[in-house]
Amino acid sequence: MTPETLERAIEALLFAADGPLSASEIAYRLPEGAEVGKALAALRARYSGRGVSLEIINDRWQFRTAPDLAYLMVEEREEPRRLSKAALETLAIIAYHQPVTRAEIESVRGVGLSRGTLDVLHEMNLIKLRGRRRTPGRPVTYGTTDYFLEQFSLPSLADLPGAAEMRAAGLLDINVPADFMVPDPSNGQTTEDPLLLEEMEETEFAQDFFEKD
Amino acid sequence: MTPETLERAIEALLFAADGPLSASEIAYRLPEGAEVGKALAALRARYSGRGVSLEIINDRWQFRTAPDLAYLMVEEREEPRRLSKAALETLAIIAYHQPVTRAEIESVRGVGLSRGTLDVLHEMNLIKLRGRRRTPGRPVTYGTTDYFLEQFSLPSLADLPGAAEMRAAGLLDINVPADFMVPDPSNGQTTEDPLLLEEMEETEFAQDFFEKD
Amino acid sequence: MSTRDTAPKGFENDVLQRRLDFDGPGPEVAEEIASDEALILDLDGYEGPLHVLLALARQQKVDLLKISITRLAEQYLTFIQEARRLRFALAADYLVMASWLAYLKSRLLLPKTERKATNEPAPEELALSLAYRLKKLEAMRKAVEALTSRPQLRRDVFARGDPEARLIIPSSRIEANVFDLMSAYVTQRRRELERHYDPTRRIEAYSLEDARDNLRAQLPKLNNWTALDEVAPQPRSAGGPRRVSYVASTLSASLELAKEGHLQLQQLATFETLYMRKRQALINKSDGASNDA
Repeated sequence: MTPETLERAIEALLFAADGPLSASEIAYRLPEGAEVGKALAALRARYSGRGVSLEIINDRWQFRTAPDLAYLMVEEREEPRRLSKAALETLAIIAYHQPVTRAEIESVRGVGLSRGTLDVLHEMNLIKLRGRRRTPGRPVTYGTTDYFLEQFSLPSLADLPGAAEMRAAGLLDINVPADFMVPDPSNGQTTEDPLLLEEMEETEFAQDFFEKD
Repeated sequence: MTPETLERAIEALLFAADGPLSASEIAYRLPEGAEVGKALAALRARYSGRGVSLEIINDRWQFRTAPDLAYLMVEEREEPRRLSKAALETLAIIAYHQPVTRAEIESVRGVGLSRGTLDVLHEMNLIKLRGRRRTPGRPVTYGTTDYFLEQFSLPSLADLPGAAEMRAAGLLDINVPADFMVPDPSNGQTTEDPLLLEEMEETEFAQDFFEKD
Repeated sequence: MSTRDTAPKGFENDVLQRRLDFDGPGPEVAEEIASDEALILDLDGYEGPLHVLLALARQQKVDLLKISITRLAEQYLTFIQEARRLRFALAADYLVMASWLAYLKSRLLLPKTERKATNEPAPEELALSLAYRLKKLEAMRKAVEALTSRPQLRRDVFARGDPEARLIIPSSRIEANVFDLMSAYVTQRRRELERHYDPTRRIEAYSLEDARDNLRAQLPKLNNWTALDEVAPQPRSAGGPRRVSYVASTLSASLELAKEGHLQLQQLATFETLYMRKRQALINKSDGASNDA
């Protein structure tokens, strides 16, 4: 397959698909040995600035309309169910701290979670049960779903806005970190690398028992 | 609206629409006076020869994948397969006790194995014949495949969770005797003979019938 | 949330606005009223004391970690007073926070030299921890803004409206994980263990007397810290007392013996293993182990 044919094929597959496709799912449909990664990158560049662009969502690829054209899409728009402030805050806490227990969520917000909040997030398929914490009482932990990443157009969990900075500033710990210091703004702590995705996953695994979903 | 913006807008509209759109339907969603016809023609030219082309069907416009790539769109769907309870339980015993004979599986399960169960696990490439036990009757033994490890994201058989992890997961309560042991399947047992190549192909089913006593 | 930043100055106004809102509750308001938090939410627009504190802290316009906690406490107490003056039923959370802040403030104002030595953490530590919580809550609010301003599917960006063929890759994936595998395994092994169980026989309990006698007999050998699990006898026959009974009775007996001064017990933390050994009164005490009875 020439690079041009490959690019065309991938373009067709992604255009026709009803959901994001991973590189391996694409490769599966194509002759063996096809350089899918390279072709995807080329395709992405080709669509940059067009009315439709190729995005990475949840480590998968998907054509989506350009965000600046949202105003045109009146007929396609589904009025998204509005989440209450409490629900949004809870969702953010879960997204940035996962896996996180209910008690930890409550401790961040300083108020009890009303019964409906987690239900609503569950119902909207934004959060899921992740596992159980290995601590007394073995509380269940929550995390976000794949759908959450799709809904908020996130390439992966590592791309949560501001997460790297928050982590560097110790703000993603549940309790005050032992070495927590009032940061000195003159020496920016931005020299720290964000956690790699696999690192995030490793720590989660150690912390959480087996994921069940 | 510049011609570029117009083209982008139409591209997005056609992409997101749930069916073909007529020129007037498109114009209706755009600022008045937009030269929709011209932009559609330009867009059509732009996509010519690509993996996706802009087609006119019954005076309506629609993006379709290029006809020569139709072969990529052939659809077969297969849900992630659910294992029956019996199959999962049998698989678990084979995983932990391998190499294990059919009679041994039945003795742990306390019920006879229906013929279908092992067939299903074979078919799904989760188990394989391992060898023959050096005991009277020389029964064949079963073990898990590499694919099994892949499915359960296990680096090796030694990574199957042992009794300590089961206890930590709350699966074992205090009434389970302290000497409850979970065999370590990564300890190669030498009490069996390898299967001959032709046996691996042939005996599978015959053996299944015989062993049931 | 920016509308509430001016509290408490605009508090009365806010309350008034809220009350007016009540007259014609939109569906959204009705939903809030239905929820458990309706009272708090509709009372003042804050969800809890921490949210109020955050709004107040922002007025100080410094890094939250450098905030003046005494000033913050002052403002919060004023806020609470004001709310009470307007006769709003305040949730207990708010009052608890108020009294805690009042206490913290008084300790912070006390010169270090005059503080009595207590087991409590230093007030500066508590203040830092409060500042950290505020900073964290603020970070999460920013995260909400950052998240909700991302292009959202079906609101700002749209995927293919008319997919041609459902491209779903044939999957040989199975719907089970290691946990399922473990549970399936244990279920069967347990069934196997219980297969010999005879429900017609009475389940015996391991008597306290027996446990005491047994422990006394073992006592001379218990020179080293030994786990309760090891001290409690194993069930001898299928029909006899169950393991759980052996453990429970041995635990009771060990408490009695400790009380009588024959045994020492220690447990490092809740749910940790319980260790016991013979009382070491005459042996040298510098062996490093704690001698808590």
